[in-house]
Amino acid sequence: MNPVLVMGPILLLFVVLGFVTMAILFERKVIGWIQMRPGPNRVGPWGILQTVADVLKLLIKEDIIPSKADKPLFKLAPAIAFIPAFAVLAVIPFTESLQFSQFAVGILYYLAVSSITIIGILMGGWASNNKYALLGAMRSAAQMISYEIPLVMSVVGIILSVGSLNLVEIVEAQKQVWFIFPQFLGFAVFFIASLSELNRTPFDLPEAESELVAGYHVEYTGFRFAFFMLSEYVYVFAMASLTTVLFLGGWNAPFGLTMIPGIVWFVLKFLLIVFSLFWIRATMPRVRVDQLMEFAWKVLLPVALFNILLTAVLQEVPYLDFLYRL
Amino acid sequence: MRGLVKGLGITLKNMTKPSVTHRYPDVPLPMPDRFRGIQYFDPDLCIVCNQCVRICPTDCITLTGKKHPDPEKKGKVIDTYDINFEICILCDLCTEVCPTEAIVMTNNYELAVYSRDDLFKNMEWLHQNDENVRKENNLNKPNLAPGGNKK
Amino acid sequence: MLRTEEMLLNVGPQHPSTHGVLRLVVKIDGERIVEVEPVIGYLHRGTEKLAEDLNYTQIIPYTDRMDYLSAMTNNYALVHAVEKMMGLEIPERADYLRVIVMELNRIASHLVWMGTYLLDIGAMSPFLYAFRDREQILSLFNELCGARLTYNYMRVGGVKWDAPPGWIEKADAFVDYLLPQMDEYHGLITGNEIFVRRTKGIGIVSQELAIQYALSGANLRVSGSDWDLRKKEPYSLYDRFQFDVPVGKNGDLYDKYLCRMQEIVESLKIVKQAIDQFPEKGTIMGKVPRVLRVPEGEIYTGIESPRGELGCHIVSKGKDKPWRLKFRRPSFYNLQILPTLLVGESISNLVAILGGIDIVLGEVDC
Amino acid sequence: MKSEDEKKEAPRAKARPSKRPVTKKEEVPLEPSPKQPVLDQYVTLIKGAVGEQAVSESHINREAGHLPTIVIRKEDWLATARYLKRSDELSFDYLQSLAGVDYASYFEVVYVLLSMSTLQKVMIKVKAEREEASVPSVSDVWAAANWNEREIFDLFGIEFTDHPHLKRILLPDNWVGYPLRKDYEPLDKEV
Repeated sequence: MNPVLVMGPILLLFVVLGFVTMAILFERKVIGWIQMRPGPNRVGPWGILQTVADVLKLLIKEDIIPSKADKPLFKLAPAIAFIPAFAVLAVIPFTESLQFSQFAVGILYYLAVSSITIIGILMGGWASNNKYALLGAMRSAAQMISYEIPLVMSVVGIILSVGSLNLVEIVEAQKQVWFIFPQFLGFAVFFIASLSELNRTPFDLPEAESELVAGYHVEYTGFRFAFFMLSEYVYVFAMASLTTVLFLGGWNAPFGLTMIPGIVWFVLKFLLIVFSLFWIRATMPRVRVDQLMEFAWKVLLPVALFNILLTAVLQEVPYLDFLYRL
Repeated sequence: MRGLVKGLGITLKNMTKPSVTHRYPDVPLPMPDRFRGIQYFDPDLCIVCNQCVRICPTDCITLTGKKHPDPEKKGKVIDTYDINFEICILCDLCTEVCPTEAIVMTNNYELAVYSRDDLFKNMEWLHQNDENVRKENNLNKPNLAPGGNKK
Repeated sequence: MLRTEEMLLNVGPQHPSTHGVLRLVVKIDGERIVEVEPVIGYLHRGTEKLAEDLNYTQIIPYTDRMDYLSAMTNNYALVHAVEKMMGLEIPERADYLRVIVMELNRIASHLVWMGTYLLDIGAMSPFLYAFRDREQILSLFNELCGARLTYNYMRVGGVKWDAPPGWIEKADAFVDYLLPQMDEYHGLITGNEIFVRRTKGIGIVSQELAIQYALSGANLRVSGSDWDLRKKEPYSLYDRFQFDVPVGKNGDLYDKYLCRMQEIVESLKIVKQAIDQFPEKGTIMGKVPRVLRVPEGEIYTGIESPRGELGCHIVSKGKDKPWRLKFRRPSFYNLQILPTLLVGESISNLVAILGGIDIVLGEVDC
Repeated sequence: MKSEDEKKEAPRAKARPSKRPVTKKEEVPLEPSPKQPVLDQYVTLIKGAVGEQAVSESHINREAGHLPTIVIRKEDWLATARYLKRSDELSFDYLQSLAGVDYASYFEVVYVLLSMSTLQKVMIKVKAEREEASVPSVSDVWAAANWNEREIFDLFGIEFTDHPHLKRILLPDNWVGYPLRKDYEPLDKEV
């Protein structure tokens, strides 16, 4: 086994963990600035070591497993919640050279593996033998499943115009124009559905602290709880990079500025998406549970289907087909 | 959708504004002169008239007076003066009724202590607590509040 | 039909959105609330029993701690009742100071309500903006009477401290600052579609129900009746100011939000007019006997606190200590309607409806 | 009552004879209050609707802005309450305040009623004897009275007959005694 195959994923793991610590800090800083306060600045210069301190704290914390909890399930749940979050990164092409697999059905793999997390959440909710956790798990499972469908539907527009599920080909196809413009409806639905997949405001029902039901990870303490948080932020990394690849043209430079390397463009677009996630979290109130479900089925899904129809129709129109038949 | 976008615009605009928070532990927070912090007590002004004990809503002041040491002066001199800071609510009624301004509020608000017995402030402690004593007290206040202070 | 037995859930007393120590024993069937039984009394300090051993000046610090978000109106309720019983005359300057201070306190209290209400609905930032503005009011009070929350500022017959030099100009500057600031709140919240969907048409209180449960303040005005004690039974100097009373049409949570935001603007108008008419000279204490002996008799006077009608019922036997002192606490009356509002609602509306009533538990338990 | 309070009281009174005798309110016959006719009208209406014996006494409370005050007999209070609420020319539909008072020899429950339509106010008092005091509950006439009656029961021990859910509201259920009574012995002496 040549070393690159082994070292690559480990290196990616460290990059992702590094990103997660910086993302948590960056989120608290951004929300702090929006709320006209400096954000964490106590631990380390400008608060850089804040997340490290948090993780260390969680490590030291006592690892309580409720007595009547279903022990094997309870221990397994965080792992099942985290593994797909990381496994999904295998298929994301960061630049032409920097990618792990030329998977023919990249998107399908991504969307399929990412829905395994729901099982982990249900296990966590059920195993902790706590009525709040159970209600929270039910809610978040229902939410993630009902938003999975608009998420998938919104991507079909791109697949139609590119004609392949391979993420690398999708990025290649966006040399001239990024898919955010022709597929704007798809982008809107995708972005909103990804917000809900990540359980972020305005769809952060499960761990709505002011709500009665306090999330599926209410019984988890110490490092198991950290695992759930970790999987949430790795998903932010995965979802943001997928949005960049699908809609913002991966490593393609805008307006032909190709002297700056692709990775820099990728990171810039990626950070733009991550910033907008935090920005929305600081501004939006929370949607009610029944409104959330209704929104998914009655608004997002029809819009996504309409977007597919639009793409299919516009492919035939003579002038516009260069946008839609790549 | 328009309302959501407008809201986002406002939060972005606020992001650029400087932070309005105090850096309290690093930068000391100055309090206005009238701030009601822990009291300062001056034993020689006190004429042991018990007004403060009577007005205190939570009865946390206990004092004992003794005969004036040299015989020809009459009246009493304060012997012990304790304020029980477990139940003192810093309501400033005692300084209001004190005729001779023996007890006056200061602007110190760091009152946390490590053990409960430190909360029983005796006369010495109250006398040493003399930084940033409040300047505008009863006697030099134009409109006098009701209560015991004579002109 | 699938047999689903009801689940008993405890909301509080340790719960982030019960605005204090309130416990709701909620019987739910799935997501729908079947029955709610509020349990209060966790913050009962027996103020009314203590008051029977204290003279009137000593009770004032206790009134600060009833509705700790607007202590000035509590002070005024007690002091107003005693003055009316003794037939005391208050110097003009003291009365103007009282009106300015009470209206500023109403603004601060509504800002806290708006901030925590948005926090219940899920938006984090308005809370910080509301507290940023409220901070300026608190520092104004800090300069005036030495405390940020428990002011102990009013005395029977007047006020304790005169406005320090420059204070009136600072208050004026604050009014000019906050009026345009309200547009930022309206931009951030009023148009927000998610907020509107969370509050419009929910927790509707009909006028007849509101009167039946003797609600007061914004809870009553939201369902159509314009009952505001500052207009209906003017006390202090309120008959000298032009301001109107915001009245809601359909009594839902969105109307309560709009009503309270409009009340902030109205209070700003009052403070503005009070500052313009503020007399330059004048004492701040009327002629008051050194030991206050309230003549024998009984009185009930109500004033308009941010939460509703705050009444003070004094029975005096001619001594300097009240024989019986009873506070008519608006939050206690407003909370009474919660069970009837919640039956049949979903759980996620529970937090919004409870927040909409704007209760302070220090006042409910007294 | 706190015993050391009396001790504090005594030295003060001895140490400082009060300079001015307390001014006795001069007993000149006060001119009839403007609200007197209103009070008489209420009394006649109630007597007509409920019965002669319902109103035991009525006067004008001058300090409280000439508030007409009527003392109603305990037995007829429920009928009077219903009448006050439902009659169209009185229509007292807003229970502004409800307070319990312990006059050492008897209890008194004070209702302040307000009519939203005519903006008239009236203060109704219902007396109840000291031992197992009981007053008919008006919670089905004014829903606002429900919790208030529970509070008065909790702090005074006045039973409100056929109140839907008469239980302590502020104090814990296993609390012994009724604190707001004048003869209430606190369980633990002041610390």
